[in-house]
Amino acid sequence: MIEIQNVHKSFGKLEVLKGIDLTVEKGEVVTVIGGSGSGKSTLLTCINGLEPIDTGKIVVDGTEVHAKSTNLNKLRQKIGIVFQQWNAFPHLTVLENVTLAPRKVLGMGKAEAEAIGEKQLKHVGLGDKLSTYPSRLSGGQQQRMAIARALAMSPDYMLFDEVTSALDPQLVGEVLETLKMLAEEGMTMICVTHEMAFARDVSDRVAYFHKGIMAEIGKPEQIFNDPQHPETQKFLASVR
Amino acid sequence: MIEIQNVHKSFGKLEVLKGIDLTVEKGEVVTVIGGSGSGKSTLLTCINGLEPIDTGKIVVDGTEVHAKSTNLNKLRQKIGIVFQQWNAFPHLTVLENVTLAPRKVLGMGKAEAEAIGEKQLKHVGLGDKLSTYPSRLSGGQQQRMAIARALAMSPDYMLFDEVTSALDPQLVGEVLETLKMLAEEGMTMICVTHEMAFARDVSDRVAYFHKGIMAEIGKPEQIFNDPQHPETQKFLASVR
Amino acid sequence: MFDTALSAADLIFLAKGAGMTIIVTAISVAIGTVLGILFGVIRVQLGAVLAAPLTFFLDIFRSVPLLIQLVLANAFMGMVLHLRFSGFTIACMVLSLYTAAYCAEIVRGGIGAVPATTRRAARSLGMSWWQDMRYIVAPLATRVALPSWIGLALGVMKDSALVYVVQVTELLKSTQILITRLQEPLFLLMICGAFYFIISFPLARLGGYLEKRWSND
Amino acid sequence: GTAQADKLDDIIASGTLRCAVVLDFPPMGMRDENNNPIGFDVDYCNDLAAALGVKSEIVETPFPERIPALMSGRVDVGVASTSDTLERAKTVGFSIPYFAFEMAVTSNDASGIKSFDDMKGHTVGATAGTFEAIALEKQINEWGDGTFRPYQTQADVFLALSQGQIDATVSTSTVAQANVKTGNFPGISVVGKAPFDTDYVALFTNRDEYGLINYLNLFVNQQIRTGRYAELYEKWVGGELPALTVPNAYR
Amino acid sequence: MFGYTFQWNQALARLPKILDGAAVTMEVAVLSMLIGIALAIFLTLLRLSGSRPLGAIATTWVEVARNTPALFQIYMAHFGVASFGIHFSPFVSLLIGITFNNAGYLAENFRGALKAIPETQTRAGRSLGMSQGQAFRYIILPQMLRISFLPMTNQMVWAVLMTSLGVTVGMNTDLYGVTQDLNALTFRTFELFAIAAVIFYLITKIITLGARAIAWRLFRY
Ligand SMILES: Nc1ncnc2c1ncn2[C@@H]1O[C@H](COP(=O)(O)OP(=O)(O)OP(=O)(O)O)[C@@H](O)[C@H]1O
Ligand SMILES: Nc1ncnc2c1ncn2[C@@H]1O[C@H](COP(=O)(O)OP(=O)(O)OP(=O)(O)O)[C@@H](O)[C@H]1O
Ligand SMILES: [Mg+2]
Ligand SMILES: [Mg+2]
Repeated sequence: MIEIQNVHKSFGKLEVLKGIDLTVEKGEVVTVIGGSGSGKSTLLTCINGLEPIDTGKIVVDGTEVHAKSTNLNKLRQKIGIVFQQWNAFPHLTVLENVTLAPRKVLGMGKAEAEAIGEKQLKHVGLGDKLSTYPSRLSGGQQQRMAIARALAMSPDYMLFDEVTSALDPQLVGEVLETLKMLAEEGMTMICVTHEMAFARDVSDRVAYFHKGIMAEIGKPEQIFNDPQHPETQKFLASVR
Repeated sequence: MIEIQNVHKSFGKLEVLKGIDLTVEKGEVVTVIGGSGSGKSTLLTCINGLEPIDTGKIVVDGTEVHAKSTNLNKLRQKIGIVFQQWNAFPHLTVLENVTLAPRKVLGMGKAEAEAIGEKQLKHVGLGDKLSTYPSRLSGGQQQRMAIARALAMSPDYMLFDEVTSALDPQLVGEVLETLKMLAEEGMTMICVTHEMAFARDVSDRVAYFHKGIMAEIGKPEQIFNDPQHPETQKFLASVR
Repeated sequence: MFDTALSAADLIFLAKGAGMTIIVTAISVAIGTVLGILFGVIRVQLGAVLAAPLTFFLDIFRSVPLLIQLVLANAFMGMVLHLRFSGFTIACMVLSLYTAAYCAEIVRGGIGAVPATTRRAARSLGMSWWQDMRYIVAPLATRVALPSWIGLALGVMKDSALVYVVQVTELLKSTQILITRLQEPLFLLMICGAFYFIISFPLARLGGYLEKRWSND
Repeated sequence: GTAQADKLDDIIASGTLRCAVVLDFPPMGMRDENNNPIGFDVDYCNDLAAALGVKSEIVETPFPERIPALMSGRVDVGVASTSDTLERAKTVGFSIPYFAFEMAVTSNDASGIKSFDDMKGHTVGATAGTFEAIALEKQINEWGDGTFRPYQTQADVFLALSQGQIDATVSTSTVAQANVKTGNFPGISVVGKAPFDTDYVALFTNRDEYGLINYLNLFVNQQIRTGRYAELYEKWVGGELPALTVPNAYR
Repeated sequence: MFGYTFQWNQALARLPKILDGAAVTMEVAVLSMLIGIALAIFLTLLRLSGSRPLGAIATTWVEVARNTPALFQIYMAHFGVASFGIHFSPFVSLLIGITFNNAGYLAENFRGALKAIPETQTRAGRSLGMSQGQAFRYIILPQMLRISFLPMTNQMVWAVLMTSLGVTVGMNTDLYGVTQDLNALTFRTFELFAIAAVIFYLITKIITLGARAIAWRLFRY
C-alpha cells in the first residue's frame, strides 16, 4: 500500500506539490492526468525517494520513504519506475540491461538473472532481441525493455511517467498493450499519462492534478463523464 | 530567358537527368513537381552552374552556363536561388546576411547595400528584424530572409527548391505568400514544390518530373485536371 | 647516408634516456589518472562552490609553466621542508599532479556527458551511488573521456622533456649530452624527434579513431 | 638538548658522498666515450669520498641548478667549479678555494675578434649563472653595444659559437683550451685573456654545516700538501699550477 | 618551523625587472598566436586544396607539431637549423618554435571546426555569386574561428607557458629567463620562482577571463 499524506515539495521558490493526499491499495491501478508542470512527475520521483520532500510523508508498505533510517536502495527494489525518456544503458545489450540490477543489487547469479531477464523480455515481446544493443531498438522497444528491466526486480509497485509521450504515434500502441497486460495481471500501478482512452479503460481510479494540487480523484467513468472540478472540465475539453 | 536543351547529368553511375528540355520565358512562373529523387533539385543547381552537366546545354540570357569562358560568379548574380534547408549565415545579423553579397560581390558601399537590404527585408515582412541573429528567427522567417538575400542582388531569375518542406505547417503560409507576391510582381521563377494548391494558383506552367525525365508540362489546369502521362496521374492521386 | 661518430654505446645511452622518458611518463600518468579520477568525481559530487578550493589548487597546475612547477617543487621540498627526495621522485610527483589537474577536467566532462536521466534510471532500480558509478557512469564516461585521455598521456610524455631541470636524464637531455660530445646537433635531434614521433603519432591516431567511432553511436 | 648528528656524521653513516658536478665543463667535468663522468672535479670528489671512507656518487647538475641541488638535499657537497661570491655565500657555505681560473676569450674565426675589447658590438654568450656570464653581461651593458646571450650549458655555448650564432665567449681558460683541443668545434680559437678577476672556485655545502666546512678546508689544504692537487692539475689541465692564495690577505 | 629563511624583500625588490620579463613573454605569446592563426588558416587551406603534395606538407607540419615536445621544436629552431647556417636570435628562435607548435595545433582544431559547418553554407554563398575565396573568407572563416574560439584561448595560455622554454636557446629577457638570471645572482630560488609562478597564473587568468568577455561581446548569435 502506498500512502501519501499531505506532501509539500518546492524547487527553490516554486512550490510544485501543495499538499497531496492519496492512498493506493495493493492491486489498484491509479492514473494521473493533468496539465504540463502540474507536478505529476515530481510526485512519482518523490514516491521512490529520488526527490526529497519538504513536509508530509509517504509510506510504502509501512516504511516511511523519507525517514533518515530508510534504506532507499532497498525500498526502490520494490518500486519499479519507467520514465518518459528512454533510459536504456547504451553500453549494455538488452539482456544485460535487464540483468544488471538483479545481479548487482540483489546479488543473483548470472544464470538465474538471465533466466528472469529472458522471461521478462519475452513477457514484453522482446524475446528475440536479447543480445541487441539498445541503439538498434525503436523507441517503443526501448520503452518495453525499460519495463522489463523494472519488472526483473520483481517490484510490488510500478510507476509509469508518460511512457508513451516521446514515441511516434504508431509505436504508442505496443507500449500501452504492455501496460494493460500488467494491469490485468494485478500489478499495483500509478500511471501518469496523456492517453485518455488508456486511462479510461485500464484505471481503477483517475486523479486530476492541477498546479500542484490533486483537484479531483474518482472512478474513470465519473471523471470522464461527470467531472466536478471546473479545471478538470476545462482540461478534458481541451484534450478531446 | 532560360533555355535548357537535352541536359544529361549523372552522379557516378546514377543518371539523374536524362535529357531535359525546357524553356522559361521572361516573366513566366514554372512550377516543378515530382517524386523524391526525380532530379528536381539537381536541375536547379545545374541552372546556376553549382553542378556541372554531362551533355546538352543550358543558356541563360544568351550565356551558356557551362561554357568554359562563362564567369559563373557574374552569372549567378542574376539567378537567385533559395534552398530547402535554411542557409542563413549564423554569424551575421539578418541585415548583414542580406547585404554581404551586394557589398562583397557587387562592391556596393555600406549605406547603399543597407538601403537595398532594408527594402528587401521589409518587402518580405522582416523590417523589424534587421539586427537580429538568424538563430532567433523561426524557420519561416529564415526562409523569407533567404529570399530577401537573393533579391538583394537584383536577380532576373529566381529558383526555389522546396522552400517550405522543412517548415512547420503553420509557417508554410507566410513563405508561400511571399512567393506569390514575387510572382505577381512579374519575377521569372522556377519553383520546385510539393504544395499543389500553390502550384495551381501561381504557375503559368507546371512540369512533372519522373526519374530524371520531364514526363509532362502544361498549364496548371491541364496538369491538375487532365494529366496525360500515367505517372502524373499516379503522382497526383497520391498527393491528394 | 649520414657520416656519424655515433657508437653503439651512444645508442644504448640514448635508449636509456628514452627508457627514462617512458618510465617517468608511465608512473606519472598512472598516479595522475587515479588522482584525476578522484578529483574529478569529488568536483562533480561537491558542486562548483564547495569544490572551489580544489578547483583552484588544480588550476594552478594548468596555469604555471611546468618548468617553474618543477623548480619550485624541488626548492620547496629540499630547501624548505628538508626532504631528501631524488630528482626522479620530484619529477614524478609534479608530473602526476600536472596530469591529475588535466585528467580531473576530462573526468568531469566525461561524467557530465552521462545523461542525468540514465543515472536516475539506475538509481531507481535500487542501485547505490557506487553501483551507479561503477556500472553505468564509468563505462559511459570512459567512452567520452578516453580519446582526450590518450591525448593527455601523450602530452605528458612530451612535457616530460622538462624534467631535466631536476637532474633526470631523459631522452632530450641524453640527446643534448651526446650533442656536447659528438657535435652533430641536427642528426641527433632528428633521432630524438623521431623517437617521440614514433610513440606519439600512432597513439594519437588511435585516439582520433576512437573518438570518431564512439561519437557515431 | 640532545647531541645531534651533523651532516659530516650523516655522510659517514650513509656510506655515500653525493657530489654536484657540472659535466659539460671540460676538463673539470665531462663524459668519456661511454658517457661516464670524468674530469678534475670528478677525481676531486672521488678523493674526498676516499678520505671520508665512503663511496662517491656523481650527480650531474647544470650550472644554474648547482645550488638548488644542494638546497634540495639532492647532493651533500658541490664540487662544481663554483665561484665563491659574497652574494652566494649568503645562501651556502664555501670552503677555501680549491681551484682558480683565468678567464679567456674564445672567438669564431670568421668574426675577426682578436681580443677582449674586440667583442664590443658583437653578439657574445656565456653559460647562464656563472661568474663569467655575470661579469660579461655587465661589461656588455657598460659598452652599451652588442648583445649578450646566456645558454643553459657550457656545451650549448660552444655549439652556438661554432655554429656562428654567437661571435665570441668568455669562459675559464681551462675550459676554452679543452674545448678547442677536442677538435669538435671547427673554426674557433682562444684569442686572449679576459680582464676579469681571477675566478677562485670553492667547494660548497650548507651554510650552517661548520663541521663539514672545516673538514673541506682541511681536505683542500691536504690535497695541496700531498701533491695530489698538482698531480690532478697535470693530468687534466697541464702547464703552470695556479696559486690558490691571495697575496696580502688572510684565508 | 622551516629550516629556510624566506627573504621575500630581496626577491620583491626585483619585481620591476620580472614584470619587464612578463611583458616580453606576452609579446612572444601574442605574436606567436597571431602568426600561428594565420599559418593555421594557410595550412587548413592547403589541406582543403585537394592537392596531394600540398596537403601532405600541411599534414606533416601538423603531425610533427603535435607529436614532438615543444622544447624539442624550440631547440631545433635554434641549434638544429643552424646546421644549415641559418641563425636566429633567441627571441626569433623561441617565436618560431612556439609559432610552429601553435599553427599545428590550431590547424587541427580548424579542421574539426570545418566539419561542424554544413556544406550548404558554401553553396549558399556561391549561389549569391561569391567566388570560392569570398565564400571561405566571409562565410566559412568567421564560423570556423567562432567554433575554434575556446581551443584558441587554450592555445594562447599554452603559448604563454611555452615561453618559459626560451632559456634553452639563450633567451633571458622573458619572464622565466629574467627570473633565472636573478636566481643566478641571488640564489633566492624559491621566492623568485614563486613570484614568477604567481605572475604566470595571473596572466593565464586574465587571458581566460578576457577571452570570455570577448566571446560574450563578439558572438551574440
Ligand atoms: N529538478 C527540478 N528543479 C527545478 N524545477 C523543477 C525540477 N523538476 C521539475 N521542476 C519544475 O516543477 C514543476 C513541476 O514539474 P513536473 O515535471 O512534476 O510536472 P509534470 O506534471 O510532470 O509536467 P509534464 O506533463 O510536462 O511532464 C515544473 O514547473 C518544473 O519546471
Ligand atoms: N551530390 C550528389 N552526389 C550523388 N548523388 C546525388 C547528389 N545529389 C543528388 N544525388 C542523387 O540524385 C538523385 C536526384 O536527386 P535530387 O535531389 O535532384 O532529387 P529531387 O527530385 O530534388 O528529390 P527530393 O524531392 O527528395 O528533393 C537522387 O537519387 C540523389 O540521391
Ligand atoms: Mg512529467
Ligand atoms: Mg530536392
